[in-house]
Amino acid sequence: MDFILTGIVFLPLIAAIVIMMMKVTGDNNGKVVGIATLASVLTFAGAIALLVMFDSHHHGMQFVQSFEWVPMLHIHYTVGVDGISLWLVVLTALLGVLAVYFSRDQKKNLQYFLALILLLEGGTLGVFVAMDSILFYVFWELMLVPAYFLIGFWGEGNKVYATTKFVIYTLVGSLLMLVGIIWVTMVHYELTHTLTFDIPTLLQTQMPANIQFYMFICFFMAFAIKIPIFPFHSWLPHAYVACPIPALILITGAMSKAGAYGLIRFCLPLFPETIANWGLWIGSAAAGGIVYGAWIAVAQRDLKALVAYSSISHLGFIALGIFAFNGQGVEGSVLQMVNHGIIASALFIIVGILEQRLGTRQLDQFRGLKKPMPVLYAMFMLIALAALGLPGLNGFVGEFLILMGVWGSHLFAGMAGLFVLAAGLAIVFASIYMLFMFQGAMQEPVDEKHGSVLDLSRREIGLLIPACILVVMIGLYPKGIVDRVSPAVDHVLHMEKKYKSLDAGSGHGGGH
Amino acid sequence: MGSEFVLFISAAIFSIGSVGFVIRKNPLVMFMSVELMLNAVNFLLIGYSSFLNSLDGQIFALIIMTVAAAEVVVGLAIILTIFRTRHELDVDRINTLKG
Amino acid sequence: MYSLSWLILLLPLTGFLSLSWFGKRFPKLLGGWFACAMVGGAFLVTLLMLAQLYSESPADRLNHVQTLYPWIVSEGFSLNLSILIDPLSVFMLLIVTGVGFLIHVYSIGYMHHDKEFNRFFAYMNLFIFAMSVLVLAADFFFLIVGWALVGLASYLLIGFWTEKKSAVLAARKAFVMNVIGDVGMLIAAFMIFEHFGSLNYVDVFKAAPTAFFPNDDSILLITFLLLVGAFAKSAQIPLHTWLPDAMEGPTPVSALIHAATMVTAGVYLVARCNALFTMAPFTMYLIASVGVITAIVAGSIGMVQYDIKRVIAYSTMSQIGFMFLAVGVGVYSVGMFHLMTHAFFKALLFLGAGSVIHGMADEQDIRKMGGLRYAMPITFITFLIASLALAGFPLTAGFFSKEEIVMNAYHGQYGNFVFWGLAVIAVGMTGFYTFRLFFYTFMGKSRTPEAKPHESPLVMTAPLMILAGLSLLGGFLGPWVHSFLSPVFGGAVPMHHDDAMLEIIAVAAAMGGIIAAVAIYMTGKDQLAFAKQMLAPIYEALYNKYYIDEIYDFLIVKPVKAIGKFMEERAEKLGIDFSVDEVGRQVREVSRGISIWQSGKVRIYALNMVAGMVTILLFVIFM
Amino acid sequence: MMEFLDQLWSFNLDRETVYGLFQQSLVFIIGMTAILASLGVILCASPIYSALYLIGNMVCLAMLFLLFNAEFLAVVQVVVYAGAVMILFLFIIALLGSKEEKRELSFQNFTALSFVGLLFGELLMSMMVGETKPVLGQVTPEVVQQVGSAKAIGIELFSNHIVPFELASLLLLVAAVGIISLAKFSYKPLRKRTRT
Repeated sequence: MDFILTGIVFLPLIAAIVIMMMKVTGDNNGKVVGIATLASVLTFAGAIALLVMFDSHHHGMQFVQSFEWVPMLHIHYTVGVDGISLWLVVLTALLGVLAVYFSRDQKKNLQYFLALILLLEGGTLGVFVAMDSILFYVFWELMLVPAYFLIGFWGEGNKVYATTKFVIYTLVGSLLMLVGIIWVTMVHYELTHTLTFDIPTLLQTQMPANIQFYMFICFFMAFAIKIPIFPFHSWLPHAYVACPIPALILITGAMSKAGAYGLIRFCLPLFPETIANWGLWIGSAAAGGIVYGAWIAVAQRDLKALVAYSSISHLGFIALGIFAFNGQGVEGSVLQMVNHGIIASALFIIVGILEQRLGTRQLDQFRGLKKPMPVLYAMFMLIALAALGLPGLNGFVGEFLILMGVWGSHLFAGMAGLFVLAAGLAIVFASIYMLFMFQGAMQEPVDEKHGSVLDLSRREIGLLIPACILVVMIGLYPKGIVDRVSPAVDHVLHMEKKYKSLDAGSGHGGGH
Repeated sequence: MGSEFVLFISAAIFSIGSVGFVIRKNPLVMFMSVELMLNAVNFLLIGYSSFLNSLDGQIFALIIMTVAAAEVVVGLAIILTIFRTRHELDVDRINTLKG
Repeated sequence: MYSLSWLILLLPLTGFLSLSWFGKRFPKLLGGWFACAMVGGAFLVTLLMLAQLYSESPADRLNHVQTLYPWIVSEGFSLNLSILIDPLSVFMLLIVTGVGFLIHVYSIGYMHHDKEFNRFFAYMNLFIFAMSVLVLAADFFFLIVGWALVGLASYLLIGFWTEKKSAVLAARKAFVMNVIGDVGMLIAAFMIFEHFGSLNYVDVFKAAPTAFFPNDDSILLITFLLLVGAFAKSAQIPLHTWLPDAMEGPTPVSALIHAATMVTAGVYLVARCNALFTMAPFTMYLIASVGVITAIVAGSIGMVQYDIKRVIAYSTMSQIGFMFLAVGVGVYSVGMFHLMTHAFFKALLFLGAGSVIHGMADEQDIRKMGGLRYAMPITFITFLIASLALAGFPLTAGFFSKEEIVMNAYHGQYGNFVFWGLAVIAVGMTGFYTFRLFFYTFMGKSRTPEAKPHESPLVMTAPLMILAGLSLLGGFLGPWVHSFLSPVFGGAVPMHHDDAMLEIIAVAAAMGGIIAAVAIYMTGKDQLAFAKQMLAPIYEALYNKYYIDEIYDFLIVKPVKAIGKFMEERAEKLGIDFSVDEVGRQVREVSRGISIWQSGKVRIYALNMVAGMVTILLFVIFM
Repeated sequence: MMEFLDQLWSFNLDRETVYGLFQQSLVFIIGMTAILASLGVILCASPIYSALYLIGNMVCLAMLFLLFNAEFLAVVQVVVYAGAVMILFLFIIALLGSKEEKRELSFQNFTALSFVGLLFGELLMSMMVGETKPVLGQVTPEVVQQVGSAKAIGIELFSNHIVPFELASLLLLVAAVGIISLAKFSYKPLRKRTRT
């Protein structure tokens, strides 16, 4: 089953290319939608198969497939998953199905829209499975291209500004990352005189202390902008508000996780010393972002902007957990990535449905939709409760683990209480804005003009049901997820350094 | 009276050519200046080919002539096209590339 | 047998799930009776547990932990989904499911006309489930889960009438206030984990006496943070403002959640964590002080309100203040005893009020009632019994429990004269506002002659009668409660203090309150107007609940909104966003500056080329 | 120069010396003429004179080529350059009309002159590098005399330099295609387009 990862990644990409090549006349989009749906569903089936076959006791890479890509530079095409990326792959595949399913209502140029959605899905999956740093970089950039067009062509409002800002901002980071990748490879080359871009090998290299900080900055900037960590978030509200909802499902659910994934994959094992020195500051930024996003969300009236700012807050939780640099924090972050992927995408779907029905997203334009839309009421309530971190649902599990990690973190000693307090404040704010959103939209007497709005169709229920089920399931039994994550996280946090530099002091080994 | 003089003549013609290219506004004359520069180089190649008992210089000169011919032909065609569209030949006013 | 205890959780959960999924397909009354059956079943299972506990010796009754499945395993941290059966949890569950069952039955009559009958019962079952989780939790994590789930149920039920704006706002307020409490408890849980390496009650309480010195910083902080949760849930000052607003929900909800069970969870928490609180005497003083202050403040506000449910709500706050006073001075089982009697008579009072509201066609203002004793005899009698019990009339349930509290406020481990004096004043207030309410509602002549009050159906009055019986006789259960709970509290049984003087003063205070109410409200209007006039400024302050809502609005709500707006407009748009854009703009400006070189003039390009050649040649020649 | 004067002074004139003297003075005279002609190219206001001076310059260079034993290239220079290419120039000038150009000494021209002066100085400096170690080839003038200039070049071209030669032919082909495509399509006048 070596080819399964390759299949998962390339199925959407190939389908995207096929769709782009197809000649579609008029409104006859049936075949296009069919191919896109088929590709995304097959991808998801592959991801489920992956989940079933995954060996949860093994910390290393599984399903590895590798062959030479650029022999001259020793660049390989290598893919593999471990416990951290496994769930992100499954999540992305699921969101891909939802996004394709939801994009059918796109009126404008459906063919290319679907193709780009699939491209985005494939790129994101590629990032999660790539085990060669150059391949990782290629997929990383591949994610950006469809996102650029999706926001720029199909967006709304100030879309060109939003997409330009998004792309340039992200690109600045990712170019720095390219520098970092090459730098790490060169350091490894100097130590061992073998040129390799293989991530597991590179991670076992001890980076010289004097340059570690700069290398860390190279990687960190890319990931911090992608997540985004406060104060690098300024592209997010614009991009999210402008982005069409189906694309947003993937962008918020999967793409923003790529940054956090990169932090865990590269930064934690490569630069433990730098993180030990600077983790407190980054943690402060993340904690600040948690409060900041939540506080601004309280003042929002536009549903999309509200969810966007709440995302900043929730993504801050993820970053905080990662830089807690201990088992609970990182595992909680991985769990919270999955949770946020589910919850935020479901919230955006709800916002999209409301906008389709009512033609507006401003909270003061409508109210009392419970009466015409009882099914949406129930689902919205469940998702909103999960988003505000109600114990018993999934959001809380992640937040609990993260905050527990933060509380026990050695890096945050002294400040941990303050961070947790800030997070607590954000949880209170989350309940305020989520209830404000939910109650403002669904409760109170309904307006005359919205009295006969249609409730969810079967298709829309189908879109929200997976999220509802997962929200409850993960809340009830998080062990299923955490068990697969924790060996890998443990491995990442206690990475053995095989290749040590000279100034590290311990022995003059390392192949001379 | 050997290679120094060849160098001198070549350098002089080359410099004159480059002055012509920079200070003249008529694209035709600018082209002629380019031809001057090319010829200067050709002369240098041939002279040294003779001093060093090698035919390589001559071969290069021959190829440079080919290139020059092609360049002149294309260049003149472009000048002609520009003239057809703009009805003037002042290179200073052909500045669509201005940033 | 203990393994059956899962049924206590499972039955209400089944009720909730089936009613919320298939709610529309259930015939109306069937749904209600189904929900009742679920709660009744849970009650029966609880009785079974009680019997099981009785089959063991008192010392063996502790720490029966039932584990369902491992919930999470992380680095150095693992949690099981498990429940704890011991006398305290069974005692609390008996109240929750027993009173809950009666209120469920009552609701069938009360909610009969509501369109969303089944949804109501689904939420009610959810509440019972959540409360059972809270009570049965075997570790702090599931305590928090239950803690938040009851908050959710409370939120759903307060805002049950979603088309009523005030209800929606009240629900949100309640939820947010409770989340503040949750966060406090969350942090407390982290600290507990940090110090004990576990969240299990069994481990933590066993280790607590040796882990700290009394009044250690960390134990004070832990207990204080736990208290934040307890105060928020139990509506103690300063986190009390949600409770009066919560009366926007249906009356059975107020009876079940905001009188009998959920709001007393704070008391339960303190009793449950007695091993921790014992180590922190300072916190105990804080509990007792807050309790007694709340008792006074809430009682004084309750004296002047006109909404029948709000009066009872303030009375609830006041009574919970008494309970906190009891646990604060160190007599946990007395607090639990008052919790039980309070559950009986306060549920009865609310249900009676509900019956009145039902009979008066949803009228809640007591100024528009009066003379209902003829129209609603059963309600009248039961309401009278409840009022007597609440006021602490001798030999009713409330008399015994309250008398013990007042006595212990002086004689208890942390008791002193101030607590006792304030408690006595609060007792007096209790008598006054209870009978003021009673007189307004049932005595005199009807103030709205057009109203046609009628007695409620049997399905509503039957629970009233049962609760009335319990309110009358429940006080005699005191010794049983103390001995049953004593293993949980380290084997301590509260001593009986023979101090006739204090007892007489307390009873006299209660009687004084009642007599004052009689004097003002039964003898004509002049006294009322006179009293109002004399005490106008105080009256204003009381009527406006000491302006606490307004102060909070000014100090917290408005600044939060303003800062949010400020951050959005200044920090976000003009700060971060602008600076990022400015970087881009500056880059563009610089390139525009550089683009002078890109003049589009061929000759200048050529010149640049020449210059380049010159430079390179210079380099070649001179280097 | 000193050598020449020395020999003149000693009247030690044999046939080779006179021949060498003659050749050197020819190189000198023709080279100077070429420089003057090239000056004429850039200094004449009217392009038609420039073109004529350029022809002169090229013919001079062709004569110099002859003096350096490159008969074939000299012929090519005259036929292709001075002939075909310059005819092309003259055609274009005739087609576009020769407009006289104002001469001015603007800042730009001054800068250009100073830079080029510098460049010229630098080029002259390369003469002072002095004796380098030449890598002499086998193709002495005698060898060329034997086979003939054209044939020698042909052999060289088709043996050692076949790739550049083919590439040059490709270049000519591309140029031809380019010109055809330029000539084929008509263009709208640019003036009507508004600048954005």
